[in-house]
Amino acid sequence: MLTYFLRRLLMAIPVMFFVAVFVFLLLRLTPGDPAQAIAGDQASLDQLEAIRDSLGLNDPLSVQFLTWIGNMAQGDFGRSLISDRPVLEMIGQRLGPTVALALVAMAMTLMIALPMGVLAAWRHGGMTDRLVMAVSVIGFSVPIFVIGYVLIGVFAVNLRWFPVQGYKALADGIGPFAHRIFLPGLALASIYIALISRMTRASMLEVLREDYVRTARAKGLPEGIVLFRHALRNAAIPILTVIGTGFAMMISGVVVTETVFNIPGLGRLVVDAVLARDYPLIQAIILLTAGTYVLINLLIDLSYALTDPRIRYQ
Amino acid sequence: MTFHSLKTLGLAAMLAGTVALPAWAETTLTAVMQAPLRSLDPHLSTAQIVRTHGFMVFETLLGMDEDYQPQPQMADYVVSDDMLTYTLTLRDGLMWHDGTPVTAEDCVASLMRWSQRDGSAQTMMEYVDSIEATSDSELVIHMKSPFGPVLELLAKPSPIPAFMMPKRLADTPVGEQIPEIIGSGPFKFVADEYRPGDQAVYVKNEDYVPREEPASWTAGAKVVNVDRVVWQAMPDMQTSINAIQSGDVDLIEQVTIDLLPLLAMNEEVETGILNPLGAQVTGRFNHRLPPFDDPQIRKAVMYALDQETIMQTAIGNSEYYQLCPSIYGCEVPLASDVGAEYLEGSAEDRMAKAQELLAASDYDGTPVLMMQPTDLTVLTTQPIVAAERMREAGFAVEVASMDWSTLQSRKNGWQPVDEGGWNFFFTYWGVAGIWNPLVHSLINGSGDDNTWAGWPVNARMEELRADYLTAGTLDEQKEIAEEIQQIAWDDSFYFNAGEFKSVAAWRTELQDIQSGPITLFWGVDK
Amino acid sequence: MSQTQSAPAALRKRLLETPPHWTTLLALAVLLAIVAMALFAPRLANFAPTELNAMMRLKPADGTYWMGTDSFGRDLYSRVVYGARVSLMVGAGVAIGAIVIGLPLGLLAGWFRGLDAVLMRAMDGLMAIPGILLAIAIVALTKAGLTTVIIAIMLPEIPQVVRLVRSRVLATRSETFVEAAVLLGTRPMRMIWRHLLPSTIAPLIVQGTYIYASAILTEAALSFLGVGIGTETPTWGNIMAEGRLYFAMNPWLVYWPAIVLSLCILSINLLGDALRDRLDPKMKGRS
Amino acid sequence: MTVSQSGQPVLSVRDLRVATMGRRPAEILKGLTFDIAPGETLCLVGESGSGKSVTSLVTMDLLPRGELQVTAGRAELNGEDIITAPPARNKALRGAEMAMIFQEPMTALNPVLTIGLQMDEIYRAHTRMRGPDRKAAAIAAFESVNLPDPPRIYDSYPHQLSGGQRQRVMIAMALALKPKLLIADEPTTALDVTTQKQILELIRKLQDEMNTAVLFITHDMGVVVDIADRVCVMRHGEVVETGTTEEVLSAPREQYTRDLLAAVPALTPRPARAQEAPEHVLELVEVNKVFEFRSALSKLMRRPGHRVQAVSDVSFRLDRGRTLGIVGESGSGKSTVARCVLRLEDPTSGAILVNGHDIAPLEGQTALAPARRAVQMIFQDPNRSLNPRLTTGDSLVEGALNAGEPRAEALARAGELLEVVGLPRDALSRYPHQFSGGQRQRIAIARALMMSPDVIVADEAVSALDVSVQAQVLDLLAEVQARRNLAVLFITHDLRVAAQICDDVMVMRRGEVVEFGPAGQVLANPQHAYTCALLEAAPGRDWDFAKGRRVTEPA
Repeated sequence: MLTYFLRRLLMAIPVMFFVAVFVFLLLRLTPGDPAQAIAGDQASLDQLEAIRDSLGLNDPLSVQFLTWIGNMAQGDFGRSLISDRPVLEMIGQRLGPTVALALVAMAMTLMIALPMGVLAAWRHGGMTDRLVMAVSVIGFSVPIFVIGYVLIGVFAVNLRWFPVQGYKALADGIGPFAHRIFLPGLALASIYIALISRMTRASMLEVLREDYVRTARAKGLPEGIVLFRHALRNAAIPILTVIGTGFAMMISGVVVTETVFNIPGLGRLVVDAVLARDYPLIQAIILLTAGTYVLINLLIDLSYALTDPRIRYQ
Repeated sequence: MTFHSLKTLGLAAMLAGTVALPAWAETTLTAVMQAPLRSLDPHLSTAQIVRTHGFMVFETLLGMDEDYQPQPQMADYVVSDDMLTYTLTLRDGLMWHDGTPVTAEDCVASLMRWSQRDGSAQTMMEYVDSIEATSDSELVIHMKSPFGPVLELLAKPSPIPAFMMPKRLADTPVGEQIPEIIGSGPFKFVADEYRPGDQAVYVKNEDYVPREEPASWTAGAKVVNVDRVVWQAMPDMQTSINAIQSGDVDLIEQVTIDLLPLLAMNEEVETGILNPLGAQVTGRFNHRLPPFDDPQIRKAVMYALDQETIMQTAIGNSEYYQLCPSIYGCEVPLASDVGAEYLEGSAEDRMAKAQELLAASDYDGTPVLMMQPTDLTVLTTQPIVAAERMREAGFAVEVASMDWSTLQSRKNGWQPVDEGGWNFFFTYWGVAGIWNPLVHSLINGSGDDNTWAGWPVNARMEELRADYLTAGTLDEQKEIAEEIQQIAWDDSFYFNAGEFKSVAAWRTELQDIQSGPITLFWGVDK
Repeated sequence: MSQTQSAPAALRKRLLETPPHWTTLLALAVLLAIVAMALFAPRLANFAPTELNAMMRLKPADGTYWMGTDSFGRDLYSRVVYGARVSLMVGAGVAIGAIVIGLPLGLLAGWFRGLDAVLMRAMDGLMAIPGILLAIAIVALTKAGLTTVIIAIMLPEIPQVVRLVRSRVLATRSETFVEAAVLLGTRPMRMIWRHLLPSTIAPLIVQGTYIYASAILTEAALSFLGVGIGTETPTWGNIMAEGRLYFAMNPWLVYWPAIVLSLCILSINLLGDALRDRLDPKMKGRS
Repeated sequence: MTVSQSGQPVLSVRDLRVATMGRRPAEILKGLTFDIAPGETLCLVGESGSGKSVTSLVTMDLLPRGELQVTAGRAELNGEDIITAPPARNKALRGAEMAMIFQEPMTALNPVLTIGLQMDEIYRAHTRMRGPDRKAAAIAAFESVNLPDPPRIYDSYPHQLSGGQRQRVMIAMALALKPKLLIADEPTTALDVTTQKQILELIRKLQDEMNTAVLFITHDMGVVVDIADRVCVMRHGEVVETGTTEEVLSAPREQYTRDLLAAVPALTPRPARAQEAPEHVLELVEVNKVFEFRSALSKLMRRPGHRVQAVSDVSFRLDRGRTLGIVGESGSGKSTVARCVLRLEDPTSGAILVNGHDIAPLEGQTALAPARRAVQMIFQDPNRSLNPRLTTGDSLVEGALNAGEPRAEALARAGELLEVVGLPRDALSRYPHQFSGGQRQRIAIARALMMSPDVIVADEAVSALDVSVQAQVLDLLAEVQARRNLAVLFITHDLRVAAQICDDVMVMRRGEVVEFGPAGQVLANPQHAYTCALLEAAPGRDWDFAKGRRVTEPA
């Protein structure tokens, strides 16, 4: 298991290198000038040139790339061009809200989507099934910011059950945290709920036709045990896979959700960074999310072994 | 113990907590600023938010009062009769935030750094012989020849005010940002709580000694009545409005005017204009590229575009915009009506004139590339409205949408359109950035590569701009300024699309909010 | 190419086996209506989509302005009608582009095992970059035009297509009939063309509909974040993005395009589901 | 075995009708009637589509919801009608009063739960036994089905057990609560013959101990001989004939039953064909195949991987016009030998001579082209060996086109060959799904013949077919073999089939050749203990289907 883990980590190196080169080139070929973002629109060309010089933006691309990669190899992700702060520190400040948002959304998803999917598969073809499918298709079809606005309009502005915006860290108390993260979490979860309930349903439908489910029924077991113990565990792997690949989708959701609910997270940081051409910051965030994506999918692969004893990694 | 009694106990504890808190709670003013604060060096950036940040932490030697007059702030001044020697004496009790005293040497270093960054300061330095510290508290500026606006420049709030900082910071090379935010101003910057692009926190500088004179803009006493000021960035105006209504924030620096009705019914929120200067929207031609290298064609555009439509579409409520021909702003001392003929008559008449002019010109139907920023709300509408009018006049117009950052860098190049050049775009200027020919970037007629995008060439304009610097009296200045305005219109340097005011909103708990050329956080009480 | 005619014929047969469910028909009708709306936009619209009237800003719906006006005083209804064009084009461009690029890559990766490792690592890398970040960066790369937006949205979709095609190829190549073809002396290119490609068509059509739908959504999200197609060209995304500022005053500026957009995507998704049920034998009769 | 016909039957099915749901309902069971007495074994026999499995599902109240429904009739368990009983009641009956064993032991147990838990559930659901008691009962049940080391089995997952062990677990579960009725749906079909024999004996033994009534579903007449007290022959959802085993097998009343019995191949080998000047078309010399599982990293670090010797030192010669049968149980390496001959696998060492040329070292389709033409294959599953997206014609001409033959010419030849294999010429334009399994196998034979091969390798080519179809396909194969003087390499697990068609037989076990010689010698007079055991285990070996009576003297 450990060697498998290490081997997979090793395999991630070329992937991450590809990401690094790709992102670096993409950004440097982009028009736009970080110096302008620092100096503002009334700056003269001379002033801009001086800033570019001091930032090393006038060096040849190869030099810039090697410097960046070299520093990164030593754990130095560089400083933001715009704010002149260490990139890692800036990311650190914004990580908390994003992780909290993602985890809350994921928890909501699992709590809502799994029972939905199981129920739909169980009552396959019935009203419940149709309803679940309708909800999930709608979840796919409505943009996340519209969902966000509707949630705010109904639950925050009209009913005043939740605050309209903002974020409180868990350290400020579970109450305020939960109060503020609920709506954004739900908005972000919406598309995920759609995705996972569908996948759960499809996977369950497949599993429910398996011989061992028939065996379980032939044994006269209660339906709950048949569904959740016998079927769901076998249906888990495709669901886990979707959770992993859906992570990228969640990131785009995070960007929009953070904007709508004014949550100071990574999503907003990266949009700002792209618009300001803050190269080291963008590169670091993209590498970080890519790395997280690779890691999450690796963990999910490993978790297959937990749900299915037949899978052994060497 | 039963569950019920546990609950009661908890409730009691909670009540006790809420009662106990206000006794020693500090007052925090939370403000949503017009833009997020991303960089901190006030010498490096011309962005308004950085300027506002600068006035929190730093001070200028002179302040500017509401009559546009330089007044002593960190220093009192004496000007020699021959206008060649300016002696500035630092007032007592000035301390940097790191605890060291403010010295004249610090100020000389700061002035040197500032003068490398600021455009008009660079012009001034051509007249300056030396700047030296003659003692710990006295510095002297010797001029080679008389230069009118020295005091004005030291006091000006825009685009780069002459902020003072410790020498060790002021010695930071020109292109680099200062490593620490240490000033002598009424607020201290809390570096630990700074989240670039999201939040900036300032605490009251307990050691700050305000001046005696009453506060007026950046001059006079800066008395701080709140313990903390928190700037919060909100990318979405709707969110900001919801937040001020729920009391999450106390102040919104700039409310989208269309949304004011949402706040009108709320008695806890007041709205008003804090910055009386406002901002001017300008449409800039690229004088180096066809078709706008032809003054006749530029003039057709001047007639075609309509201040009213542009302002109405962008701002909506006529209470908050003004139409006037003045290129210096509608309400400043140099404001004038010269050149108004381009704005006179009905929009239809002017359109007819534009069509006529264009038909008579050599315009060959080449599409005009109009840059439009997608992510800067105040400037997204003008290109659309302008494009409609220009098309009506007979132009082919292509609106190229891009983010503001791309637009800013693209505007600096003058290569042909198909290689990434441009013909026309809109931007806006705080009136403090255009209120006289010295600071005004758009009227530079030298055509130098280094000048602000557009590169018009006009020799007479250059003569007038030089004359203005040495003009002695206000009348003389006014006369020159008017001629400049006439040329700017006649030669169609750029289109002045009118002036708008930013409307701020604040909760009624806030009292004594100061007005100023930037948003000021002293004087206000919560 | 008579030998490949069989594949479409079989496809047609599976599509038309049983009469479709009423929801499928409804979805098809909605989608056709939206396509018609795009095609006949000039006839259906009451105004030019760019025609502005500064005096008529933010008006509520009435007889002239069926859905009211936006902040430029433009007719929202006409813009929504014209918006169908761009949205449908973005969806089609992205879906077709992703398939045209991803299909050959997937076929090659699935059959030539040596190529597989390299290609799939690159695809993993591309997949690891969050699509929206990539899109934001690419839209900023050149001007925010239709082509840029299509490419920006398409790029992150390619790995999905490659993976899908590759997995189908891997599944098919373990089929006995592929071994039989090997025994009959069939060479790699012919094998891919005749035996592997046809098995990917059905899942690709289904995947294509989902890409189509998600591309429209992504375009809207990009516009929302301020990096989409400029406002001169109305898209449902940028109509909503502009309208969101006025959401509290007149939520219909957002709701109208949102409703049409959602209906459009809903029907594409429903059609995709219906196609999947018919084309994917494994999922047969599961909807 | 004496059977008590007195008293109430355990299961009584009366005029049972089942139909599909949907727009066009089709009747699957058309008025089925039968009884099973306590302690009795009733065999439902029939070919695919006869409705025998649906019958078992009705009885267990496990019909797939929304697809099949009972339209009429009754199925009474101890006098209680299952069809009208509330679901909760049936749930209580299932597992306790009636139990079921399924065909596939590989899939019938939940792969992600331990055997112990799956056993435990039965006690939990139907008894009030406490934890330790349940575990003790489970272990005792495992012991009673002769599972080795029951505590270990209890903690194991299904994939850690062999197929036979899993089926024993299934039996233990089914009989855990001593049900009155046991339904066994093809419980041994997926097992090797030696294991099948043990399982059948086990069912018989436990049935005797508990006096359970068994409804045994099978398609294999041999199994019927071994286990049934009474037989019920089914066809298209109807009962053709019912009676005691002796009655039905020795004196069938219906033609269908007679045909069914006649199709069962005899276990006695047919006489070898006379051979004139032998001409070797295929020769294997000490062929070895080792599968090695090694990750890229291990390869890089030159570490040895996991090795499996699938074939060791196999040598044989095959002459034109002859049939060589390779028989063996699963894992014996017989299919790997075939795949090496076809170069679908690369042999690790050894020589494969096709018409005298060694093809073992050749690489690539071009180099292999002559061998591809000379050696063709018929696969086991005709559903999978034909590309469902190509017409018969396209499938048939593929090899010819690859060899450069003009399409029109190839199509003409394909049409002729279709007639040779007994299909109409217009089948050319039809798709595989429009044919039955037997017809598809005919097409597969035609496809092989298109290449005008010298050798045909048939890998379990008739195993997936019903007996009657199986006989027809074997006849066809013999016919084309005779007509074209082909050499046939026939891979099978079925000794009856081998006996019917082979001239020579090679018995394999764990990759090694155990015994090799003329069929008459190997099958009639085996020398090796393993061959003896295989023959011993062949179901129904003491019944002569051709003569309709018990074999008095074992072969």
